[in-house]
Amino acid sequence: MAIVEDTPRELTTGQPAVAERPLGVLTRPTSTEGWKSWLTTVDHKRIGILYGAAAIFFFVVGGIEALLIRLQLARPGATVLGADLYNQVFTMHGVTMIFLVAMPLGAAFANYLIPLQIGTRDVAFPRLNAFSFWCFLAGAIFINTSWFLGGAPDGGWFAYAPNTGVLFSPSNGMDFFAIGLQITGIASLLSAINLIVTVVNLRAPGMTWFRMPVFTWMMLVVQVLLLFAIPVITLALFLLMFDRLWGANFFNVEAGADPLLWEHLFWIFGHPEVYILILPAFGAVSEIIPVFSRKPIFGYKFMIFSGIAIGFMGWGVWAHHMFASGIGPISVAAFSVSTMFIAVPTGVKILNWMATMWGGRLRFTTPMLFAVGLVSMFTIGGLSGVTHSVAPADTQQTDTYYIVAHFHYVVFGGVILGLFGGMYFWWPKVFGYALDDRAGKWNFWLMLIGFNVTFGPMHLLGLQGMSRRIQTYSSGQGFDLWNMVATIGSFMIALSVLVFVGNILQSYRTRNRRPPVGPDPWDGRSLEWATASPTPVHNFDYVPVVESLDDFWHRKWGEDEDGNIVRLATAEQIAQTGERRDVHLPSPSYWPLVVAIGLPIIGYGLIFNYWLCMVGGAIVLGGVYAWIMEPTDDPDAAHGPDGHDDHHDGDGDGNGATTDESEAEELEAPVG
Amino acid sequence: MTTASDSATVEDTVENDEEHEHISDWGYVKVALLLAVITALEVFTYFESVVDWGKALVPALLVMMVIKFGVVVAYFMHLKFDSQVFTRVFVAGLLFAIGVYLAMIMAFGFHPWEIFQE
Amino acid sequence: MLTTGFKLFFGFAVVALVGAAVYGVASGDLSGKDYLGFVDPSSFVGVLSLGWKGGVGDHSGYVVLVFATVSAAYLAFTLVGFRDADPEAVARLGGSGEIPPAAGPTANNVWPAFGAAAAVVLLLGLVTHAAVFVTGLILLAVVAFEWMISAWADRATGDPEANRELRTRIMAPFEIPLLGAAAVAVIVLSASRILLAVSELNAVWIAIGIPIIIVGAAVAIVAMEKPSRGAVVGVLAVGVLAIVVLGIVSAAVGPRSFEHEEEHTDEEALVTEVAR
Amino acid sequence: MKSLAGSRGRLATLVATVMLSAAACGDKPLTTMDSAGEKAAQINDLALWVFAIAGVIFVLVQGMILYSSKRFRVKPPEDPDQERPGGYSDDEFPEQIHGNDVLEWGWTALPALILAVVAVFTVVVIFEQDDVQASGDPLVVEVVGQQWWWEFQYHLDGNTDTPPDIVTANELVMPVGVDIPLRVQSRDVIHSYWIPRLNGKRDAVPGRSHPWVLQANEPGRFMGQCTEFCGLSHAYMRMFTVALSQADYEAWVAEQLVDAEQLSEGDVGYEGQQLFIAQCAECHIIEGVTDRDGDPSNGVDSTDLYVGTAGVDERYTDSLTAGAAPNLTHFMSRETYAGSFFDLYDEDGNVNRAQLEAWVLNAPAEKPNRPDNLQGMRAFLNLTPDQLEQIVDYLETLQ
Amino acid sequence: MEHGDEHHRSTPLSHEKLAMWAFLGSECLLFGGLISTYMLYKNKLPEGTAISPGELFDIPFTSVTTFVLLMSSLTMVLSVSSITRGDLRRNRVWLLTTALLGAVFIGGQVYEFTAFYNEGAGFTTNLWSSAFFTLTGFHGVHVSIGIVMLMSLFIGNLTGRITKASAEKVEIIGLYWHFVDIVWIVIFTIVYLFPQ
Ligand code: HEA
Ligand code: HEA
Ligand code: HEC
Ligand code: CUA
Ligand SMILES: [Cu+2]
Repeated sequence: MAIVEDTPRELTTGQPAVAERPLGVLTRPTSTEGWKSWLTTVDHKRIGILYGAAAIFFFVVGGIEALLIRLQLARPGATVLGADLYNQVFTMHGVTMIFLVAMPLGAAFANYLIPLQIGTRDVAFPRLNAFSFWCFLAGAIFINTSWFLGGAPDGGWFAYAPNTGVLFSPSNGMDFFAIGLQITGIASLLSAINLIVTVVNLRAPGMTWFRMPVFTWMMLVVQVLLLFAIPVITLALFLLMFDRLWGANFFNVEAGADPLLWEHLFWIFGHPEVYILILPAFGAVSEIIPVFSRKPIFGYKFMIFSGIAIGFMGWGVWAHHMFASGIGPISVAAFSVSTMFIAVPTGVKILNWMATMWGGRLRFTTPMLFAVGLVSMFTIGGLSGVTHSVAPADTQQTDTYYIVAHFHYVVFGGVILGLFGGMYFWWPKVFGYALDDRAGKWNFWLMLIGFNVTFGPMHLLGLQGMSRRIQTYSSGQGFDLWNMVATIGSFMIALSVLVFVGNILQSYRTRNRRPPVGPDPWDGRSLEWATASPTPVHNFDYVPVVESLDDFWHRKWGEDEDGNIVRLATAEQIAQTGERRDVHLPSPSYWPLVVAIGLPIIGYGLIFNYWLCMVGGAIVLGGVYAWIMEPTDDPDAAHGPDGHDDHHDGDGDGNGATTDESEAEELEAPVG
Repeated sequence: MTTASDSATVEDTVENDEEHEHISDWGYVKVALLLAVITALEVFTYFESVVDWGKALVPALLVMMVIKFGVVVAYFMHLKFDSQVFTRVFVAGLLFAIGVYLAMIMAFGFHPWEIFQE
Repeated sequence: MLTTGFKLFFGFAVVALVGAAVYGVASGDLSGKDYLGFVDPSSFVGVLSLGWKGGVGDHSGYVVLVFATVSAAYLAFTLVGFRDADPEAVARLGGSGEIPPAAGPTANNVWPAFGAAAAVVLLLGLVTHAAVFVTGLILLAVVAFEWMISAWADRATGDPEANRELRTRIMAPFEIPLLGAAAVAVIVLSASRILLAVSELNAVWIAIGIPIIIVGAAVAIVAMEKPSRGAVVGVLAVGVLAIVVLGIVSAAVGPRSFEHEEEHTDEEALVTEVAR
Repeated sequence: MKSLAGSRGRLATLVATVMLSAAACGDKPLTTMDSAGEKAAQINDLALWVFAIAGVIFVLVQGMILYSSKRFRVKPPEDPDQERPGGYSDDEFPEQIHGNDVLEWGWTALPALILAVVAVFTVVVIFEQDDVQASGDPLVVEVVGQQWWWEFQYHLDGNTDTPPDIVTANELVMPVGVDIPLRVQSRDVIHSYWIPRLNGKRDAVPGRSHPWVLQANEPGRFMGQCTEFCGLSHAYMRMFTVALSQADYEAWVAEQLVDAEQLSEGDVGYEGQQLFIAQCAECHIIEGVTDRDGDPSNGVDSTDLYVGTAGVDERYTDSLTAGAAPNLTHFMSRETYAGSFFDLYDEDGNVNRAQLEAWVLNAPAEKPNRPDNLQGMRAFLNLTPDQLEQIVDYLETLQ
Repeated sequence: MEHGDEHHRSTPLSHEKLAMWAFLGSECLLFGGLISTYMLYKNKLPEGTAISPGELFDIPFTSVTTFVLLMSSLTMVLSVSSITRGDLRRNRVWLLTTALLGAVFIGGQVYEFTAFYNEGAGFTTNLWSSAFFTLTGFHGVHVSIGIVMLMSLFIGNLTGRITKASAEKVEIIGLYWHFVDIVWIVIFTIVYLFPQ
């Protein structure tokens, strides 16, 4: 929403404009091709792809960090990484994987698919969406530059105070952590608001709440979780930052502070966060399994409500990370019990997926393999989670490799497997060619086996008493064998990831030689399959009208008198062709990128020199106002050579408001 | 700037978003006067000589706070007359905040009933 | 694309940079270090890293040359970025094939006046307080920037209307928030100075008084059917002037005394450094 | 639980045996599966049930997944017409089931029920575990975590307001059989005190004092590891708990209560003691010999240090950073040192002099630390080999 | 429908307003955390601290600024109602008045901060002071941002960019402004009026 609207003006002097684009770089960008267009794009699909690419990049970064950890731990007393470096590496591994891999990967799917699944052209605030991405990337790069600027964060991903105060962590690493995560937090928060508005306001005609695909539902829950969880971590990080930079006392024990405050604040965020990570994968799997079982999802409403229940209950269990921290038996008992019962809605999901498969016609394509892999592997992680929730048992387990095993089974066996499945599943829709199935199967089996070889033994290690976050152990402790096994497993995972990367390259290279995928390669059910592949820029030629859950599928298939399923139409017949060319789309914009660049500059300023803050602040402020005042469209494009006038007031409906001239003041508040 | 197009397909149970001049300027002034009075009452609790609230002090302050909060939200922020959806997102945040942080400070040994003990 | 103007300024930049480097190395340091010697790579590090690591010889000369580089490069890229003084490009884009005539400035230029004011502040700062001096510097920079943009915009196209439009497009994003913030900052600073100078009780009265005046004036203006523009502006001006003058006077008088004075520690700068 | 025990008891034992056998093979000093104390046993009894339940669900779920994957799997059609969406043919449809409310409520209720049972037992054990009263012996031990070693302050009469009677490091010695109440604390960051075979862990949080308890059924040495990430040398922060028979324990106490002697010229270790007073006493205390300010003559009881103190270098009182160092009065009575990372004796019971000399000469090279930030012991590279010998000779006298 | 079906809306709600409400819901968790941190720490002053909040607070003064902020909510609402009527002139006046009242509030806060500092309670002095300055500082920054937005609207009004059509923009910024006000309602009660 432009506070001040600057509508393109006709020149009043009557003489023809001498220059069409007198502003040079300052006019609203128009190009939709070439690498530069990616910088200014506001298309939710491209932004989704950018998120995905960034996430995969950081997955390799975080994975290499993991491999370093595993190398160091392969043998007792190894010296691959010194203590200091080891601490930085595992901290950055955790931070990278959680904040720079799992979250943006979820965001990639959310961005790409939500508008498609609810049948609209874009998100509610396209420029804000672009900003979210650039802001995320800026924060991610910012955190990672700490490697070169005096050392990465070294306090563990949950950064318990006071170990993260300047006294005990004197390098700048934790400053990068605190500020960097605030920047990525802004991204998540704005993106959450954006997507919530999108789902509430922009569903296609007939797309009622209970006709929405499960995936969209889960994503909606995730956005609500983000909306409420991000401010909590932001607050905690602010307190830490004030302590570190300006000598506040929030975690200064000498002044009487209680370090448990940090633990509470972090985990109030932290636990909803783990559901923020897993629900996108749950959503993806809920789309994949019905398609490859050729059955509708079993218990649609239960799936939805259990997702909501998980999101809701996730707020009342955070102190299960603090069972040993001395919060008192009453709190421990309360949180122990509340934690256990989260298994109930999660179990509903697992069992419903199994019921969906039951009696189906299961086709084990690569996406299906990954999806079933999730159901199976996540259950293991979930069950070990339940054993943690038994607080007395957790006093033995906490901070051992048993916990490491638990959360890798849920984050890797859940999030990574689920979203890899998602990538194989939606790849044809996104890029117009499918990933090779044979290579995909190699990828899957290598990953599944490698993953179990890596993290399975960690259960044993943990029960045998191996603490986590230790840089080394001695040979007398009985940890030698399983650590070596785990290290071997981690390299199998690396190999599987290499197969995945190879598959992408190879499939891209041979994309023209293989049969075209068509709009609907898998006999899909939801609206994204009802348009061409790759999705045209405008998504839909005309806005689809929805009459039921799985509407697209029901247009392809009907029942004859005997109740047999018969084909009504082929996907090619009913899917939109994406050939329409006169759809008005929001124009690209420079400003999201500009504003996002300003933020890390402020961050560096806080750490190194306050004058830089002025520079960064000026960029942000100028960028925000330029953004607000940016004309709805490039004024000159209206007179462009192709003669087509998409000047949006031209069609006389007087509704000058397209969605993109939108977002504004939300921007300023989080900055403050 | 709302698009009122296609209202036929609007299936949500939201109230219609037509111009709602429920309150006149004078009405707003009256609301503000109410708020002013409550604020004055609040401030008077500070001067113990005026009224001694005893154990009821903190609860009384809280009640007045909640009333003021509610009045501003309902009237100045129009929530009373606006769509339910707005109420839901806002109140959800509010309730989450109250619930979570209350639980947190209780874990630190704060008991809500202690507010009655001056 | 690469206009003559760009080439010219870019050339300047390169020459100045090389000059700076050579000068920085050559002017050496007198302590006998081998700055000219090609054997010691460290003698270049200072120069090439703009003094970040290691030093340079004669500072003033080096700095002047580096600044020349920066300014020239800045101008060069501005010329490209804004397609300035590039009649050919303009003509090509215009499609008319004609090189447009030069046009004169379209609006009164107020910046020299502001510049002078800024200079005065700067001078005042020299004799009064460092903060005033810095304010003057910032003002001067702002004026220079505004002036530059206006001057450029005045000649950007042949159409004065479009030129005005251009100026707005570029400057409004900075002017609007800064103007708003500046207006508020003046009041905040003055008001807090006044409150600090008076006694605790009087502070309360003043805090009651100012808003009453504000609201009173607002109600009066709103109530008037057709207030004269002059009157409104006059009232505002008088109000602002009054509060600013009072603020300055109060700041000069200094805050009232506080009892716990002795408990100061030096680190506690954050809160008041701004205010003082 | 009895009725449950019938059907599931066997499974529980099965799971337990598998895990125990995994635990038993080889030497696993930290294992959680082989309890040697009441508290740990209590935890294990509960945990094994939970493992068993989880095991059953695991088998059921995985079994179902494998079974339906086998049974309902279809192969893509053989014919070359592979372009059918998803590989399905047009007439290949399973029954289209949308759900079943009875089933849904069933599998909502069943896990809830199972968990309700687990919850009841859990809560009971939580409160049992929280019972940290002493049984018999009035002894209370304050366990103080510090980067990166542990200090134990014994209050033989149970009164923690007075200075401790015995101060020792890294090895907590206690009588077998009785519950020893601990007060877990920290001087700097959060650590966690954990002797897996005796009890679960409890965080040592600066500014807080957490009651906890240890009890061992049999005499023995039980290993532990700091389990809350506490910075650079977290991995090197280990500890032992030594359970002694009542008689042995009493002998130990008597021995620990004796101060070290001031040596005079000619005594073995005299030079070493002088060097120690000059170089090491700034941090280390040897009761009867040194004080934290390094002046042996002022006669201040060194335990003053722990109740806010006379003559301590300001750097150590001003910051929470580690600064206090292990009390060395009876150094040789311990078997390990420096966060229990190094063994003081070799298998034959001889002092590991080389290692000890290396430690005194250059501690940061032996164990990661940051002495410049008051985190850990600094190096003494200025010591000549002779001096080093002398110091270690002296240390050996500290029986 | 030829060029029509641009963006189908499933509800009649405006994007921006919904976004603002969602944002405000999120802000509840930010301020909730700040307030609970304050409550947790305010009674944790070390023994014998000379400066206690009870002594420092100048309730009469803060009551006045509280009142000012409250009244700014009234003027805000008046500016919204005038622009929905298309009355740009009154809108202008009320916008400026609101911004000025906000500025007076901030002026009062700067005064208060300076006074506390002069009495020996700086940002780093103790737990209470850190928590106090952070909580009220966060609020102050929110108000300041609000003022800048109001001034932008005001300038927009003067330069003709804000018209009756932009009523919703004013309303949305008004929402933000009122929210900042209700946060202060809570802070005033809990921080200032609760028995110390
Ligand atoms: C994707 C992320 C994710 C997910 C989904 C979960 C899910 C769960 N987690 Fe986990 N957890 C983490 C990520 C996740 N966790 C991380 C990252 C940590 C470590 C943080 C750190 O310390 O660094 C952690 C740590 C952690 C702890 C703290 C351990 C400690 O440090 O001491 C606990 C304690 O209770 C816990 C419990 C649970 C539970 C009960 C669930 C439940 O939601 C699981 C529910 C699922 C099932 C139970 C399986 C399916 C159910 C059925 C088939 C029905 C029948 C089942 C029963 C009747 C039991 N987790
Ligand atoms: C989404 C979350 C996620 C994911 C996917 C992973 C993936 C992996 N993690 Fe971990 N992990 C965490 C989240 C995650 N992790 C968290 C939160 C912590 C806690 C941190 C803390 O304590 O603060 C943690 C901690 C953690 C530890 C404990 C460290 C310690 O406590 O000391 C270990 C140890 O083995 C580990 C291992 C691994 C391994 C081997 C993988 C593998 O699955 C990684 C597989 C990926 C690859 C291998 C990348 C592929 C690389 C290529 C294709 C490039 C090949 C190139 C070369 C070989 C040069 N992780
Ligand atoms: C700066 C303070 C300091 C000084 C000076 C110092 N030490 Fe230490 N010392 C420590 C600290 C701290 C530890 C614990 C280190 C650890 O476990 O990581 C320690 C541990 C030890 C230990 C192992 C004790 C145990 O039971 O774990 C010995 C032995 C020792 N020091 C001997 C010496 C000798 C001999 C000197 C003098 C040459 C000396 N120290 C000087 C701080 C100091
Ligand atoms: Cu101490 Cu880890
Ligand atoms: Cu959790």
